[in-house]
Amino acid sequence: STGGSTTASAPSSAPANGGLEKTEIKVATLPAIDSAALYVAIDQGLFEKEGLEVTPQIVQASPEAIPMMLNGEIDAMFGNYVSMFAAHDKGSLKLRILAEGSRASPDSLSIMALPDSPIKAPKDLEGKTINVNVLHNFQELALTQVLKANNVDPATIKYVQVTFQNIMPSWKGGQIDAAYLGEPMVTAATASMGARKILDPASGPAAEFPISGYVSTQEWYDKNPKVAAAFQRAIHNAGKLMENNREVVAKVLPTFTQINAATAATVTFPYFSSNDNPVRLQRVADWMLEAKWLSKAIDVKTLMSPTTSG
Amino acid sequence: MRRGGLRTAAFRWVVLLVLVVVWEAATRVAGSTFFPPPSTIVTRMHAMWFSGPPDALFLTDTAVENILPSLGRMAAGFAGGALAGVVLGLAVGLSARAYDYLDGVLQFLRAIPPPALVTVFLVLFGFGLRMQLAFIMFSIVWPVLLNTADGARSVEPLHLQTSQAFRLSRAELLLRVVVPSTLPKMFAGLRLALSLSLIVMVFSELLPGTTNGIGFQITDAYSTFDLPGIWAGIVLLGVLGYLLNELFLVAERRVLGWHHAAQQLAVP
Amino acid sequence: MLEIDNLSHVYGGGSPNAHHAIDGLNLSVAAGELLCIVGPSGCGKSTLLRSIAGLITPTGGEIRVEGTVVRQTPDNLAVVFQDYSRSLFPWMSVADNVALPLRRKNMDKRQRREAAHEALESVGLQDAGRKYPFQLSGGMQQRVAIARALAYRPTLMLMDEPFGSVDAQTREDLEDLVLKVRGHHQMTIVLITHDIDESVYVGDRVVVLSKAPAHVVGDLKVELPAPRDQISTREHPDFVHLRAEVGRLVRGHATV
Amino acid sequence: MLEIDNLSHVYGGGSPNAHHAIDGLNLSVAAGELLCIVGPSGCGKSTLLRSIAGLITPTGGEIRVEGTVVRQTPDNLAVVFQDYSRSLFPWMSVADNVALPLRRKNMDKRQRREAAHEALESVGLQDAGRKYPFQLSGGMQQRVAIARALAYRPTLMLMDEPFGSVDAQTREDLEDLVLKVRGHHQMTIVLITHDIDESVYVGDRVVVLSKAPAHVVGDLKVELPAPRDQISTREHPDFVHLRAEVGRLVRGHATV
Amino acid sequence: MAVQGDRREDPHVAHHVRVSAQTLSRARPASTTTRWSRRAAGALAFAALIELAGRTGLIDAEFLPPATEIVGRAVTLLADPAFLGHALTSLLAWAMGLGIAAAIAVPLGLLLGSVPIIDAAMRSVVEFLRPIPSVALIPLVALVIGTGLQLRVTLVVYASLWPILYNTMYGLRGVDPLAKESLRSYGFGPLAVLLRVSLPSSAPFITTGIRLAAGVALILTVSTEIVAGRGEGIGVFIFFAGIAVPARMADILAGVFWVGLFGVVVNALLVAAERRAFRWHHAQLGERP
Ligand SMILES: Nc1ncnc2c1ncn2[C@@H]1O[C@H](COP(=O)(O)OP(=O)(O)OP(=O)(O)O)[C@@H](O)[C@H]1O
Ligand SMILES: Nc1ncnc2c1ncn2[C@@H]1O[C@H](COP(=O)(O)OP(=O)(O)OP(=O)(O)O)[C@@H](O)[C@H]1O
Ligand SMILES: [Mg+2]
Ligand SMILES: [Mg+2]
Repeated sequence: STGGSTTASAPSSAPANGGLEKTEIKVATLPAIDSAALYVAIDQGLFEKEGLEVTPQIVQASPEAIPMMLNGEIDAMFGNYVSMFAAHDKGSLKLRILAEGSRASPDSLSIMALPDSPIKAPKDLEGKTINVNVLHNFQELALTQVLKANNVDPATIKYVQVTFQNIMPSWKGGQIDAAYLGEPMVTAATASMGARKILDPASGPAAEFPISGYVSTQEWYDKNPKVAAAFQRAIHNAGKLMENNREVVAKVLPTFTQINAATAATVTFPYFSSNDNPVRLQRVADWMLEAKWLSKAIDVKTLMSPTTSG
Repeated sequence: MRRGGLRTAAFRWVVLLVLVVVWEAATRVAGSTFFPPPSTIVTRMHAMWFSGPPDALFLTDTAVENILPSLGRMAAGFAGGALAGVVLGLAVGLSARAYDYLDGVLQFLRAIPPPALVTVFLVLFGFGLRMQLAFIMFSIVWPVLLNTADGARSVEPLHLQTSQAFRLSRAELLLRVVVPSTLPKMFAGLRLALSLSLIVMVFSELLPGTTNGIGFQITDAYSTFDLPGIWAGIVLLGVLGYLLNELFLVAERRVLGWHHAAQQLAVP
Repeated sequence: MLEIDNLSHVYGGGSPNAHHAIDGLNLSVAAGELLCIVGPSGCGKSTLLRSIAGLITPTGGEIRVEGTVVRQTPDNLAVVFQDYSRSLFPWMSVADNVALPLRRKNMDKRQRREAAHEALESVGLQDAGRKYPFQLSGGMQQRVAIARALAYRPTLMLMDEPFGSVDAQTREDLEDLVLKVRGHHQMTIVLITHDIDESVYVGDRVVVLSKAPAHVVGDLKVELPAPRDQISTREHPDFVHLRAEVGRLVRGHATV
Repeated sequence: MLEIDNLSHVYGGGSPNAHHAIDGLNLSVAAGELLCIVGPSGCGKSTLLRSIAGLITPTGGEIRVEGTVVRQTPDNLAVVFQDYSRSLFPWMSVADNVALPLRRKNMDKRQRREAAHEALESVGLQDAGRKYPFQLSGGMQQRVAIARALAYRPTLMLMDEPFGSVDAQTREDLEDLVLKVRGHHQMTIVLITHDIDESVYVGDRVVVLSKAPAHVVGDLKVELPAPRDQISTREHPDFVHLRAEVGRLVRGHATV
Repeated sequence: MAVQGDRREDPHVAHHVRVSAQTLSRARPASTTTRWSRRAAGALAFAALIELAGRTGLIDAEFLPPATEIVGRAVTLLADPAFLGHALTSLLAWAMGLGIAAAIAVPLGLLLGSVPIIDAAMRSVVEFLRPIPSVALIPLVALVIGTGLQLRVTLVVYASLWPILYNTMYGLRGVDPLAKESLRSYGFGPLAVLLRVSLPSSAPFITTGIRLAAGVALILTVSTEIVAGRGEGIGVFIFFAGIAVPARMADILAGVFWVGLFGVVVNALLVAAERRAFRWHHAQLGERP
């Protein structure tokens, strides 16, 4: 739990700058609800308490942040596990998971159909076209498991990659049969279009499916173990804070996403992790291996640090 | 002449070979995962696309399912865009009236970044091929259009006067005088458009609803950070671009033979 | 056939370096006549020719061809431009260059080709049909331009220093060719030349222009016996007299 | 000054429509001499001139200027091209066109401008300096090209039908100008012309070329009294005789 | 036969022929007011088309709002300092990219177009590089030189290099050989011929390349911002408008409107500059200077 022997060990609430390798770090985040913990931690002074000054850098998709991390422009990033594991598997990146971020909560993801659509039940999805943000990513991974559990043949589903802003026109235009939506679109589609939920892709086997986390390179971690620990604590503490307190989340959302205060008050949040759990993360890696997205198994535990918050 | 041509071709290949060797050495020394050595890339390309059965010309299924549709899209988009560019360019270049009416709108459209219009394209054309073709055409039409218009505007005045004096019909004037003298510039535009169509083809395969293509493979590799995969795509595009360009130059030499011959008068 | 009334032309009108090229020029040419125009360099001869061909709109006065005012190029007109090499189309073979205007006539492809070949033959270029203009010498290019006009068989032919770049012998042959063609096909010809002997030899009439702005300073009827002949005509006392007369008129308006 | 040894040139060598333009041509020109070349259209005169200027590499033989073999353009050489209008730069004013080559000389800007003005004046274009080439008549453009060459004061001047587009009076004046300049500045001049009278009038020697492939078929020394004079020289019995002689030689090789 | 004969007599056909020849020789240019009113008419027609498409429901107005709404939004954006900040950042990247591209491409084009040995050596390399899409380069460029302004500028340079390069090379090829020979005959070396003849004579064509590149640079600036922009830029503005739920199409298109308008203005300025610099070219072609 503590690093050096001569410097004072860092207890759960270390004094500012106590033995940290560096105090200013930059973290790439996405303009999506999932990254809220980082903003809450900043907003609530949790990083400050650890002696850290964290500057978020919003990127448009997580693969973009990888080169930034590799060339030292940023220290860590918020990225989805599927992409990160794939990059790790390809050897482009020696991954280190600093802290778990978000997990799917019930109704935060949803397969939806328009009111007049013939799709009424999961079984009707067979042979249909469904959008995903990026092909071969966590959306497909989770849905495949859930479909299997619902006796639907996942192989019959046709996935098409549709960027965020084009989901609505494609859906209304009949280019996709059912929409794979995340928040805040689930709420919006239900309210404004009367869309029906067909299936929750994060239920059953994929319940609480881990989506994204805060990661760095192994090299960075080796150089900055104390910063890493302090960072993890702040994120976990933010997670705890957010568990029963919607307001702290709703307050920060408009600052880094395009979600206004009114929407922020009504959307379904994902779970924000307040501790790290290698077991649930291992599920992601295993399913990826099953889908042949990985060339070899990944032992997720070796990429994670023990939880020091508590 | 001919021997000189052969020698330059050989020289070009030698230069290329040297550069590849340097690249191989440099990447091996650097050892960055972001810059795999060319041998790795070629191995990957071979495994991915060119290790198929002989009766499929050694193309793998992946190649057939991705490279061919891409090339088809590119060819169709190029043909459409080039045609539109030539026709519009001639119209704008020849008729002051057409120029006045269209100039503003065309310049406006030319400046628009296509990625910002994806939604509009989607609504207009729907998913898939139609949208992709529209996207490619919209992007490549401009160099052809501008260069053609420029060429049509700068036809040697005495050629026009000669045609007018002999009362050539409008069609003859266009076909036999204006177009030939515009050709050199038109070809500059077409050559730009050709390589551009390859690029935009990749862009178009990022569009909603794409399920195959070289560009699709590159993005797929990108999203999983498969560097050799990205590089394989890049190199494939480079090779395709090179081949297309050579093809184009052959066509150009046929069509613009008179031009080149007349230009060779001057000792270089 | 051709009437020019009080023609004047100003280049770059309104601008400080406007140039008054033609001023109050009157002229009329009868059908079938061969009119030669001589005048100092830069006086406005080519400008006059361009106006007749409807290629520029003169700033004043009126030109009528066969009774109708020239606004656009009149029908059945052919021009041999002074800048012959630029008036040939570099992307076409010589034969195609000659055959091109014939598309306006009711001729099929074979007829066009034959007419082009014949015209090229008449200017001594029977072997050059497949070459491109840039492969020809200056004088050969000029003859291609002449062949193109001849093949067209216009009713009005305008020639701007058409024999300037050919050798003496060829020049004489071409002069005779023009005379012959004129006789056969009832052409009206306006020919600009700097060669005073030539103007008298081929012309039915020689008009001398003043230096810029051009107007007519002399209009001489040439009444030499037909058919003209390079040796005997040039020895004719009237020829010698006329040539001296034209020479005097031109010299009175020289430029250097 | 200039020696040409067994020169030959083939265009498009190897290809089926190769053209043998010059064949075994020998010629030598003394320093300060004014050599006129006449020959049928398309025989290879311009090709010869281009070879002397080092603009094309002849396929056979050798050319020496002041003893050194011509591989590139020799120093202190000026050319007046047959296709004068294309040899002027359309983006420059007339004065700039004339002044441009002077950059090769040790002259400052003012000197260049003065030299250009003087040269333009000598060809009767003192008022045209600020115009652009396209604003000039054909003959004026030709005179600009001559002025450009004159202003340069070359030791060897090559002129390809330099007076083809100017009127008779101006032509005579320009002939005299060339004679005068040659006397003043010790130029060697090679002048191609189709005008036989002219060749005899200005030349110290007249060389007649055969039709293609060109070689020398006549080489006549002109021994007329200096200074030449447009009236008296042309009346001189030797002139009349020489001119007839050249005429006969040329006619023996005509094209039509 | 009869048909052909009729055709020749048909006054209507003849009239058309005349008109076209007249237009080509530009004997009667329209007045400036006429020309501007035509431009305005063209633009209005285009706007009306969009307006109608939205109003009549031909296209879902949610995804293509009527022109009036777009322009209205565009105007209000002008008062938004955040938007102006975005615009300024993009402008900077555009200007830098285009400037650098021109500074590289013109000399390179002159070199490739006039020295055959260099052309031979570089040709294959150039042709291999040319078709590589900038999107594919983003991660690599980002890794080597970092993100931020330098990433955008690099990609803009990379993409807008080619139109200038190609047009320079093709422009050089079109130079009248006799013009070059003229200068050479006065003993000028290859460099002087290049600078004094080839460059000015192909300049109009090179500037067309620059005009093309100006458009490409603009597109690349904004596109790169949309795909991989951080911080500021019109593309970032557009990206964020796109990920809102529902997408703020009016914002996106208002951004597009300003980009397009900027393109029109830049083009008009470049054309005006061309006309000034190459008066000889246009005057010679019979256009009014
Ligand atoms: N680039 C070329 N390619 C092929 N043939 C050529 C080329 N240039 C000239 N010729 C041929 O070479 C011959 C000589 O041409 P050149 O221009 O030297 O003639 P010339 O004596 O100057 O004639 P002119 O008095 O008509 O100007 C001509 O028959 C011409 O067709
Ligand atoms: N486009 C133009 N713009 C301005 N001035 C011009 C233009 N074209 C011709 N000029 C001027 O008009 C005058 C007459 O030119 P034109 O070409 O008619 O002369 P020309 O009699 O044919 O002379 P030449 O015998 O030398 O060919 C000249 O002084 C010339 O400078
Ligand atoms: Mg003239
Ligand atoms: Mg010649």
